[in-house]
Amino acid sequence: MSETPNKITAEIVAEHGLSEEEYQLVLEIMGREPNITELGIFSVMWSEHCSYKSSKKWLKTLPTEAPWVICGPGENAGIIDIGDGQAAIFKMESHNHPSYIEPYQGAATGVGGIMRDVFTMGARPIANLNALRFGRPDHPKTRHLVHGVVEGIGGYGNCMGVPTVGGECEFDKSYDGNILVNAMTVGLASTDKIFYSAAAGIGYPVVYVGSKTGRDGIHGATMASTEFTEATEDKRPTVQVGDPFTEKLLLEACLELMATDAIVAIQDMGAAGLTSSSFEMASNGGVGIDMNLDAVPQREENMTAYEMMLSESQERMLMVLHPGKEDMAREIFEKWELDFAIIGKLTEPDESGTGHMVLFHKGEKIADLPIDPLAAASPEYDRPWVPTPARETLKPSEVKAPDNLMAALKTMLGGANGSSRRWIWEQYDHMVMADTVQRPGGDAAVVRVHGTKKALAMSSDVTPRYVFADPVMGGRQAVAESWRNLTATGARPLAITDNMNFGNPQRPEIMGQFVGACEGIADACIALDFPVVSGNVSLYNETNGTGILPTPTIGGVGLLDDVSKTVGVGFGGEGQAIVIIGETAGHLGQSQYLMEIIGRDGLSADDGAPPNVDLALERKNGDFVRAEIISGAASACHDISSGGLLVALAEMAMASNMGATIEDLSGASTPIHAWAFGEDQARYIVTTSDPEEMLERAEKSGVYATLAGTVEGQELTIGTAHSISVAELKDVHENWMPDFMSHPEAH
Amino acid sequence: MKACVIVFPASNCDRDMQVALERSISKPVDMVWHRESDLTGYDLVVVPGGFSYGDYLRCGAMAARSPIMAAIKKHADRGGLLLGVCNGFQVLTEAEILPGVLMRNANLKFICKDVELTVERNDTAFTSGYATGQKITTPVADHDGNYFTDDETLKRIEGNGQVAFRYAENPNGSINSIAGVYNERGNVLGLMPHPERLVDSELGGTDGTPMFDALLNYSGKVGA
Amino acid sequence: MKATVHVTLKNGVLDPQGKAIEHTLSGLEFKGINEVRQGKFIELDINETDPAKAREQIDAMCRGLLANTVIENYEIEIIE
Amino acid sequence: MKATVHVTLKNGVLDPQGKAIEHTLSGLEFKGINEVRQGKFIELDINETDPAKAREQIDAMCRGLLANTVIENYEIEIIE
Ligand SMILES: Nc1ncnc2c1ncn2[C@@H]1O[C@H](COP(=O)(O)OP(=O)(O)O)[C@@H](O)[C@H]1O
Ligand SMILES: [Mg+2]
Repeated sequence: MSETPNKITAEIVAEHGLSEEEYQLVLEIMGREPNITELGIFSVMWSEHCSYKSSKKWLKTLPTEAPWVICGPGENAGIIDIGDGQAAIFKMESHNHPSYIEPYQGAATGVGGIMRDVFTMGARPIANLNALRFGRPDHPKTRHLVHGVVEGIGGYGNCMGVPTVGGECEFDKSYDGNILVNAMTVGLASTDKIFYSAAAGIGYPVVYVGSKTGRDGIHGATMASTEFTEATEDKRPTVQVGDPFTEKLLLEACLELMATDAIVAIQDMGAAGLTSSSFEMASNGGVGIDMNLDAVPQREENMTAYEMMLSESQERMLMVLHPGKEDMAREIFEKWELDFAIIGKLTEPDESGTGHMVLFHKGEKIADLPIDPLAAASPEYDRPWVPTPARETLKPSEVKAPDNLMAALKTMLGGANGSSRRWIWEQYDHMVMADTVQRPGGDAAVVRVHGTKKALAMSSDVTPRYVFADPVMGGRQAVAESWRNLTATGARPLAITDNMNFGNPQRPEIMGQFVGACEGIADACIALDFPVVSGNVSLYNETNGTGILPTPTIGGVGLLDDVSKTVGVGFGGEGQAIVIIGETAGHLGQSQYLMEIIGRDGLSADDGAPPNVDLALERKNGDFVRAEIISGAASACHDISSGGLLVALAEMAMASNMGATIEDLSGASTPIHAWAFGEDQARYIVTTSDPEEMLERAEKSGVYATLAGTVEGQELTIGTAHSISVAELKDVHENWMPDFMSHPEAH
Repeated sequence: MKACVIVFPASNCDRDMQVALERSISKPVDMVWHRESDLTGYDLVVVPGGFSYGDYLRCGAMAARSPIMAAIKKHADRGGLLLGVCNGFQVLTEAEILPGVLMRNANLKFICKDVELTVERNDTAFTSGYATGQKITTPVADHDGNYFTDDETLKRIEGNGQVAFRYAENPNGSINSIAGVYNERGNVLGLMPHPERLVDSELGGTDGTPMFDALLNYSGKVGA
Repeated sequence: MKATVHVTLKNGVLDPQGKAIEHTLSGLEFKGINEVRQGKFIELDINETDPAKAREQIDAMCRGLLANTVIENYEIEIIE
Repeated sequence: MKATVHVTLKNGVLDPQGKAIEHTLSGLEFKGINEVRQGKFIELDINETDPAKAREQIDAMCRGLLANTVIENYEIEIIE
């Protein structure tokens, strides 16, 4: 083998993030010392990002099956059957670190990457969501990061013409040095036109399409690689710049080609670009690939094999075509003004049964790697972990009541975490494609399945402070809240994608959070028939030894058979009755009230345990509510989550510009602030014009339901003593974010 | 009435427009690729919204230099109906078929929300379904919707009655709150808001429908 | 042959980006800023080696695409 | 005192705008174009009259707002 300019030293191995044991394994697999290109390939294939080495063991415990699941985790995205020969394909992915370094491009390329994951499988993306977590509002970088991230997400999604219909955004000091940007895409495909990554057909052409390859994002390995390039100019940034215009063309070109029968396999080039896409296709198909790097479309001069294999240039795809279809395919890509190059062919496995990745560059064979051993031997760790110590439940009597109930409500609705996110979603085109039936602002977005009366509901949820206090319960709660948000629109929840954002897994207490969250998620998925079909893990989210709050973001998708049945969160109409489904005990541990009004940070044990999640109760109450919506009995619905009953009521009032008179149902064991702000789970508020009948049906179903009041006037009134105008609430609710963001910001 | 929608690389409201037109016309509306050069036979040509050429350089600038533009100009010159929405409006101004330019929104942000428009006149092919002075709701969704002209042009278009719609509350800094303009002859309309997004009560309103109904039932002289 | 083109807004044309920069800079405690205008700066590398011809070509590109002469001025500089 | 700032993408950073312009120019029958890169050009008018101090101030503005130093380079020119 030629082109091994440097001896592989211990430094170079370390720079590539491989441990000594891992390097020993490399030597065993290769039967010789690897050259630098080969080492680079091992390093990215075995990176945490590509190999899931710390998380694999636990991800395997998540339930992934249901009769409607067509494809669970393992492919680019998960697939569920939504009837009539149609499938929903979706996934969530993080771009945390790049977004911190360069918020606009980091977030933009995150959105671009997740959309490629979805359209690689044959789906047209029909909706995007984004779950964002920033540091405390007064941290000097926060504003700049919010600005850049939101603009980047909008910049990419808007140009693609895919509506961004929902998400979350929270501020907490644990994210000061490590923000979270999780992007989710939901796509629509025909069940008989789904594309997978397994390569097949010895001799079949391997084709590269999309943008040219540059030296973008050649990560930590950059330093090592600079030794091999002539380029000694300014140190190359590792930030990739997204080109949504090219991605839009790539989307259209791919879908056009997918409508023919030319494609055998297809895989987008995401993290670790050409390396991971080619290895994945080959290893899933049990074949080898001979690849000619000279044929790779290149944006820069004198690129080395190492650089080409590790580049993370965006907007590229790799495909295996049926022989003879090359010209037809080329024509399509040229029509869309994209690069198209045949860069290799599939080869037979060797005698031992493994395919080989053989790379040629400038007429020489410069790398030869056995594919299966590399993939099979990819490390899997059983990292030590300790369970998070259990916390005592905080009694309502241990939490101070506010001086003024409505003033407390106003503070919560007008605070960093309780205020409206309109400032964000108005920068996203959330209506393009003209199928957005429920826009951002409610519980879940509802997007019609084009040309049908069906619709998909989607939402992203997690309450990190709960997960921190009790990872198992917090994991359950995230799934339950997602399920509730879908239910509240009338949709039948079908499946989730998860994005596990955690700190350093080498610390046992962080690993314990991860293990606990997986357990909780699994419990909830089983109890709610709500399997995991795709997901992503992002570890090492920490700065200076402090991890972020554990944040397993759950992206849920549900189905409405008849979109005309959906309801929103705005009160159904003047004079209608307000019914609370589920029991209010007044749980204040880890509540928003405790954080915002009492000023606790949730980090110490005496902030209490998070609310208990009774999954059987969730299911019973949710099924009841959904039936009431679908039958037309419920005219509006909102689940009760952060902030409790009073916040939920206020949100319904603000969404409809209608007031309400609510009976004070607090009591000795549930004082009014616990009743108003407690975060007991499995609860919803609905409005109806026939409360007696609804209560009767509830009783028959064994569902706890209470007639709580009436929609009327312009004020939100509780009992006789507490009242505030809806306009006043709306004013603080709508203004926090625009005010906050209007201050000038520097990088 | 025969209608078509032009498709540029990265047009993205093309399908929405087609759906809205077909809803009113009840017959198929063609999609025409920007490399085509002939639009004879069409009564109505629509340049849809989107991000043609990524909105790079200036919004609509590169699309305005596409092969199809000569045919579009010809169509307008012979009196054919021409509608440009959002990016389509930007393309038509860049091509100098309509006066003025669309600059960055004054707050430099993409703005997506429902806005209220006032219909300035209802004696055109586009607006006969509305009343003059009527307020209608239509979403805007753009980054560069800030309409601008020099004083002289402004005087001229105001004097000629070329202003088609005005924002009730100016969202983006447009001069005189202008949301849409006609050419002098009145057969070409460009506007930033998206009437095609509100033609279905399931999506929150139908204030766009009268425009498409009026267009597609238009019996005045079209073309030559 | 390398060349650059500066595209600037004509006098009297509102410049929202410049205005916004000015506003933000002032907010960031940069005092004494009278005006900020933002323009575009385009670097071209073309095959033509004759400076006069190159200028001619680039002028055509400016009129044809790079500048919107309704609101923008442009200035060409041939570098080498 | 007047000054200009040129903000350009660092070497090797993808320039989608430049690429699209190049592509369109080629489509408009301008042949022989090797590369187009697009940058920003900012004209400032500030009160400071001492050139050295002005440069210092503008440098701070560049780092703080005008340029994104992760992917962009900037160059300051003091005019008068
Ligand atoms: N980053 C965002 N992008 C788009 N929509 C968002 C974003 N953050 C919040 N939203 C929207 O704001 C509304 C309220 O969000 P949230 O309080 O998280 O809802 P819930 O408590 O019901 O889960 C939802 O409709 C959500 O989709
Ligand atoms: Mg909710």
